[in-house]
Amino acid sequence: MTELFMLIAAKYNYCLYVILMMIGLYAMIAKNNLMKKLVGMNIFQTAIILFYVSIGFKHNATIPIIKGDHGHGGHGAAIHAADYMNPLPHVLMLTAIVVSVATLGVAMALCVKVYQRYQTLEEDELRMRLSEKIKS
Amino acid sequence: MEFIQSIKPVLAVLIPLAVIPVLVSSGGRPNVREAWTFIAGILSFALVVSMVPAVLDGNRIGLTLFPIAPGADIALSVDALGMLFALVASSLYIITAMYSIGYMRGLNEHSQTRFVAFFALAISATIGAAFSANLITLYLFYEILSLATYPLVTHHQDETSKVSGRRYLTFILGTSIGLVLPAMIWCYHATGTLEFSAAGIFTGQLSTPSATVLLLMFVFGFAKAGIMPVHTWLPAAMVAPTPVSALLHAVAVVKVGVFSIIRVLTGIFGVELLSSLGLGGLVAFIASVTILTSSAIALSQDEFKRRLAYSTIGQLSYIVLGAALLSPKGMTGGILHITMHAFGKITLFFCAGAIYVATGKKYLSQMVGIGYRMPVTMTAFLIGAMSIIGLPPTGGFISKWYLVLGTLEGDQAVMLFVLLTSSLLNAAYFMPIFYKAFFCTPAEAMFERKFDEAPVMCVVPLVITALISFIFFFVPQPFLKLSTLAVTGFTGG
Amino acid sequence: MYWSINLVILVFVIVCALAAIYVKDLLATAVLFGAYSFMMCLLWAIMGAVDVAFTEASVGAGVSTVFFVAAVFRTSRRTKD
Amino acid sequence: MKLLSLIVVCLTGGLLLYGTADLPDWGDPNTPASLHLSKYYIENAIRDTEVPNLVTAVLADYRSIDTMLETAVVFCAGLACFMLLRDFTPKKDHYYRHVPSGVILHVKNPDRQIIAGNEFEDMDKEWLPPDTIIKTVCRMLIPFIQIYALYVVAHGDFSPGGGFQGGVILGSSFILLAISYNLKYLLKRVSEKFLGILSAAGVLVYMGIGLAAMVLGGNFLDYEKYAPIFGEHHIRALGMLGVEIGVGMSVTAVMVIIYINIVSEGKHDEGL
Amino acid sequence: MIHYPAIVVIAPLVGALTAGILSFVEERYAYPAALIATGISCAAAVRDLIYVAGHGPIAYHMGGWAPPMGIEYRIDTLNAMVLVLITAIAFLNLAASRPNIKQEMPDRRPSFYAMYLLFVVGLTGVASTGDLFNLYVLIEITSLSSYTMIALGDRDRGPISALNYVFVGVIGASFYLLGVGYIYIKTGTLNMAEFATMIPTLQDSTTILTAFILCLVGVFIKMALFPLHVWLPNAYSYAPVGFARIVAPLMTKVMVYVMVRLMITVFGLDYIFIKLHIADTLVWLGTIAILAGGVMALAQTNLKKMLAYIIVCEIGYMVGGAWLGNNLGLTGAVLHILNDGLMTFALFLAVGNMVYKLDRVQIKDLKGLFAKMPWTMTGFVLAAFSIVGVPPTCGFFSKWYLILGAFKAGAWHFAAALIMSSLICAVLFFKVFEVCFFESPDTHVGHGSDTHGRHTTVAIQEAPAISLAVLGIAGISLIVVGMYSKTIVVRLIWPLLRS
Repeated sequence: MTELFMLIAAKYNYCLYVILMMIGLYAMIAKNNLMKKLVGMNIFQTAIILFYVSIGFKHNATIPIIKGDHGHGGHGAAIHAADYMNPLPHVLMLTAIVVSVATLGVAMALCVKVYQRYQTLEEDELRMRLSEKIKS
Repeated sequence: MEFIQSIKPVLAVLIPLAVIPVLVSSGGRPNVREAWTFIAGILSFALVVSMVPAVLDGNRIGLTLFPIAPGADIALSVDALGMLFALVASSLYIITAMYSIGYMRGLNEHSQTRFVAFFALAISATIGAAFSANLITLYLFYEILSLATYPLVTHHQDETSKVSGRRYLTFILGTSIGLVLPAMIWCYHATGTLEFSAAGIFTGQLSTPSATVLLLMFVFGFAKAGIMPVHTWLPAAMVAPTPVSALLHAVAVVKVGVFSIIRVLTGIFGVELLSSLGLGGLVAFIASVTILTSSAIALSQDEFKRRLAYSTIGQLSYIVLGAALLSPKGMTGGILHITMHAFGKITLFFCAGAIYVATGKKYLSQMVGIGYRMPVTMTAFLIGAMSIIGLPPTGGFISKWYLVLGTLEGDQAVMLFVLLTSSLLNAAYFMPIFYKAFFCTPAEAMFERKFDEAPVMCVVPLVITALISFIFFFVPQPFLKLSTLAVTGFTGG
Repeated sequence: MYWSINLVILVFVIVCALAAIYVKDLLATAVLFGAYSFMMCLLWAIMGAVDVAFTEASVGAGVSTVFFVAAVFRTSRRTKD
Repeated sequence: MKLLSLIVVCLTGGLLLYGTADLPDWGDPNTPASLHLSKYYIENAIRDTEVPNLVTAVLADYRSIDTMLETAVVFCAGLACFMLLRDFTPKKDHYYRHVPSGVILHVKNPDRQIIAGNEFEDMDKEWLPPDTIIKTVCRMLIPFIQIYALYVVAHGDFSPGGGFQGGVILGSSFILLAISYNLKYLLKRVSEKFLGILSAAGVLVYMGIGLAAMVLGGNFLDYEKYAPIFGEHHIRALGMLGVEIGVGMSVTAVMVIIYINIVSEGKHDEGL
Repeated sequence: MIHYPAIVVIAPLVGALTAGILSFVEERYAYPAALIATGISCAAAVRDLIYVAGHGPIAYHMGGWAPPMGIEYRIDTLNAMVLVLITAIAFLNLAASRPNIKQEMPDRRPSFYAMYLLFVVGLTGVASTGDLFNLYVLIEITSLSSYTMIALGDRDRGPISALNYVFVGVIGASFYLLGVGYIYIKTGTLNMAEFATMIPTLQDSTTILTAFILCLVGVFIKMALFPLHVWLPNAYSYAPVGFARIVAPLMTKVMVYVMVRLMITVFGLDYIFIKLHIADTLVWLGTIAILAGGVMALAQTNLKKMLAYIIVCEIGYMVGGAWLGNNLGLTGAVLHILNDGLMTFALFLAVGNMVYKLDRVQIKDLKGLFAKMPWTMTGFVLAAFSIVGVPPTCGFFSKWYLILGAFKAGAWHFAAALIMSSLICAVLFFKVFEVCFFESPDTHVGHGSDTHGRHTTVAIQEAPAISLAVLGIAGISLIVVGMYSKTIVVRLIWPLLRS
């Protein structure tokens, strides 16, 4: 039991991201309203970003911008990797955020278009309209 | 015995294929179109004939076209058996082309261009199948033939032909994909090759039960051979115009079926393996059941072409039976029967078509007394029927003679009995037609006693084929030579 | 040293996420979503991912929320769940 | 459906937790993730590229193709919103407001239009006068926001920020203008055509820098090859700046395009 | 310095941006720009293929940074082949679909070309990148452009299908991204080749297992493997013709390529088949996909929907084949990527021609089509035979390798499913042919006992010549590729599997 607790304590960040991701995924699959699904989609994506950012975190390290005295090709003190956060996950997540906002924009445009045509954003009502259309 | 690299077999296959675009583009001018058909037929036939001497010397002619997988190429190779079949098919193509001009124009059929184009495709595939060097090539041409025949069978595009077309496809395509393809891949998986060879491709990898299953998959898989119970497509396919029934369902398509079975028996399994496993008897048994049953059914058919179809089913099984006897004489007889039956049966179909063109009658019960109106046709009919029954002086007698010798050679009295019974049945379903055509009281006769034959283009071909059937009795060469050569090749003797 | 703030904000994030999903008014959802994004941005800033936090602040909490509001303006605020 | 989704979600969560068991502890500086690539970046990026912001260095140089494609994604989103929503069908009814008096005219015949000059203003049905306080505050704020945005774009090499962030901020300053006045007011100043061309041109700038490097004999996006033209000093930083400007252009334009199309359903009327 | 790997991806992107700008400036030039861009891309891909077949893989370092620091585009025979397929189809389709695009999209056509090219950028990039995260970005470009295009199709159903596709697609891509995260946390690298060298030491890690499963599930969602296929039929059948013709043949196939790449290059066959015991399960999944796809296709009354379900069925071929665990099966799967791409392309070309003339492609609307559109139908028949697996079309040969692989692995159920699906496809297509062949469009004149020759001749109403020409090229390539399959297998596929 204590082992499990230790495990969770050491990795609680990872565990919480899993919870957040489950919330997002659940909203995406189970929610009836398209806009809610979009919110779920975004939560899902930010959860993944949180996971990546957590990978990049190091205790006792600072932000990944090299301090002034090293700049300009200076060969002052050596740079230690342990002093700076891992920049690579940050880079990846910058890309991921932009991709997610692009997806959000397209999805929203689609929602607006669906609403224009069917005057609703509820999935069950949409399904009903569609089957009516097929019958008529 | 040497292998000659040559492009001739490829050309023989390609010429009918290459002429198709020309046929389609000259669709508006029927005479030009028919001329091209003849040119293709004659060229192809000439190419085949030009290879005869070399084959008779015991050589093989061939070419590898495309490698597909190691040990399985698309390759052509001409041996005696293939040569015999190709000769029959390509020569009869010319005659049928002539006949179909008479028939199609006589009936003013629609879509004639499509008809001749697919006909050419079918004949190309048939020659390809005859020249195949291995199972995969054979399968390729077999499938092309199946599909090329479909628009011919359903030429009339009405409800009946739709139903028949469905049945045709279900049986032909269903068995070839469902049975032959897995069987073929099984062979390839077990041996790594699909090349036909006299010794067979299996060298002890096959237990008796699996060999039996494999053999049955092939025998029933090649449904074009019309082994019962996968024969029902053939009577159904009789809705096609008569030239199709004549060339394809008496010669090309069905013979490709039996040809494939012979190839598998002799080239894939090998005579030796089959006799050591005792599987020849099994095939022979299946064939003889088909022979007797189909002959009996033929007796009860009133539609002329359906009766011929059931007769064909029986006769095809003769060939299979001959091959399955595994004795040299029997196999010779079987292979020779490919030729003899082809010429005999095509005559009969021509007759049926000619009668239909001239009088519009399809049913035998409506043909009483027709002999006086169409004496030439009915005389040809007599010769054809005699050949099928196996009576001298026609070619059919020779092949049946060898078959009978084969049963004696193999000490298979039961098969001898089957052969004789079935010959009697053959006579029983053909002779009454002829009898009623000529020997009926004037009161019974349904036609005026006035000479009124079908168009010349219909009559000439059937006279020719009847004459050839007749001549074969006296000059069975080179077909007899080819069959004996083929059998020597198979038995390694 | 960070972990206590970190944990508190994480809890906030989850609360905002759940609220955004369960509230029955889409405009409120949009606003809660903005809050969620902003919390997330804080979290990342704490973890030293300044660039990511900056982007999330401008994209997630800023523009995305505006898009949401715009879309809600053009469709409806009503939702069944 | 709810039950099914709950099962799916729990399965996924279970799988992820199962995978988590083997993960290194959170914040441990000695994980493989921190020792391999990132160690190289932290220790060598400043030497290789002379850019202190590691994120920018990796983003715009080591993994520059990623960023280019991501800008393409943004462009794609803008184009998508334009294609999906843009509606060119002319309005049937027209409303005009006489500016001096505030009288509103409703013209039902689409053939009879008033040329909206100084006196008359073309407007929508649900028009509300913009709030003066909001207008004034925004008018004062927007220049600062824009200056700040440009700073963020330009200073991405040294401090947090860069093309994306700057572009988004610049874009939101335009959006703010559209919200505080109305959409037409924005479109009069920044035309749709301009935005469309800007969104593509941004990526094209990025790609042009890459292609020119190719022409100069290097690989795609190899800024080092500009050294003969611009000198050795800070050549990679310069390349990154150029690239960031491209990104900024594209992102700005796309943010505005998405907003104007969503908020007006592609009709480009007065919007929110 | 060989720049072709970069040019393959960049040329369409330049084209897309140019078309994007031209759509606001001078609409007329957007189409030529797009055509030239895909043409250049195609030429570069062919050049790649020739080079790779002769000299071995090319590694192109983007930005001049050697991997793993920078991003590498790595071209070996497998992706060179896939790239040629993608770019050739993109180019040909652009040529063939111009009339359809004109008909379906009177306005915003230039934007359509830009979006189309972005889609091509995504596909070519996915097929050439050697970096796990770069792959994600490229998958997103592909998805984003296809969401848009699908929404532009059918006015009623398009946006809804696209929205469903968005949700499913985002889940798929996010799963993949998560998988990459797990890989990164364990290894610290994102380069495929470098990761492959690390995997032997990480075989027992549950994280790597999770990463593998996540990546695989993500890819399965994107490729529409059977239980995850629900988005595909609607999306593909409601897309505009000009786009359906490229998305149907390529999207799923490229995802299969990603799966194969993950298997042979990233995780390695040793890890997958020796360490993990999931191969059997996946072969079963493939089997089920084949049968389910076939059966559902039987139930369709719309030709496009039917073809969409056939795609689901074909995905089963490739997944099952790849997971058989022997070289033959994998060869079959890779060969089928190529062949299925071509067959589906030809089928959708033909269907597009039908749509151009008929507008609706309910199967019952196709009466008398053989008489009306003989050339289109010839192409359709040829492609259909290839799907059924009739020699000498290429479909037969990949099926041949797949069944051989199934025999070798003892996966009888998979072999049986393959043969069953051939039969089902035969039934499916002949059902269509019967309608086209037997029922004439106008007054049907029956063939009574004596009424030969009364069939009315129907005036030929064919699709535009350019569409037919492309259909002809596609049809011929079906046979040519079939004939040269041994060369393809020996020269392009086996070197890959041996190494």
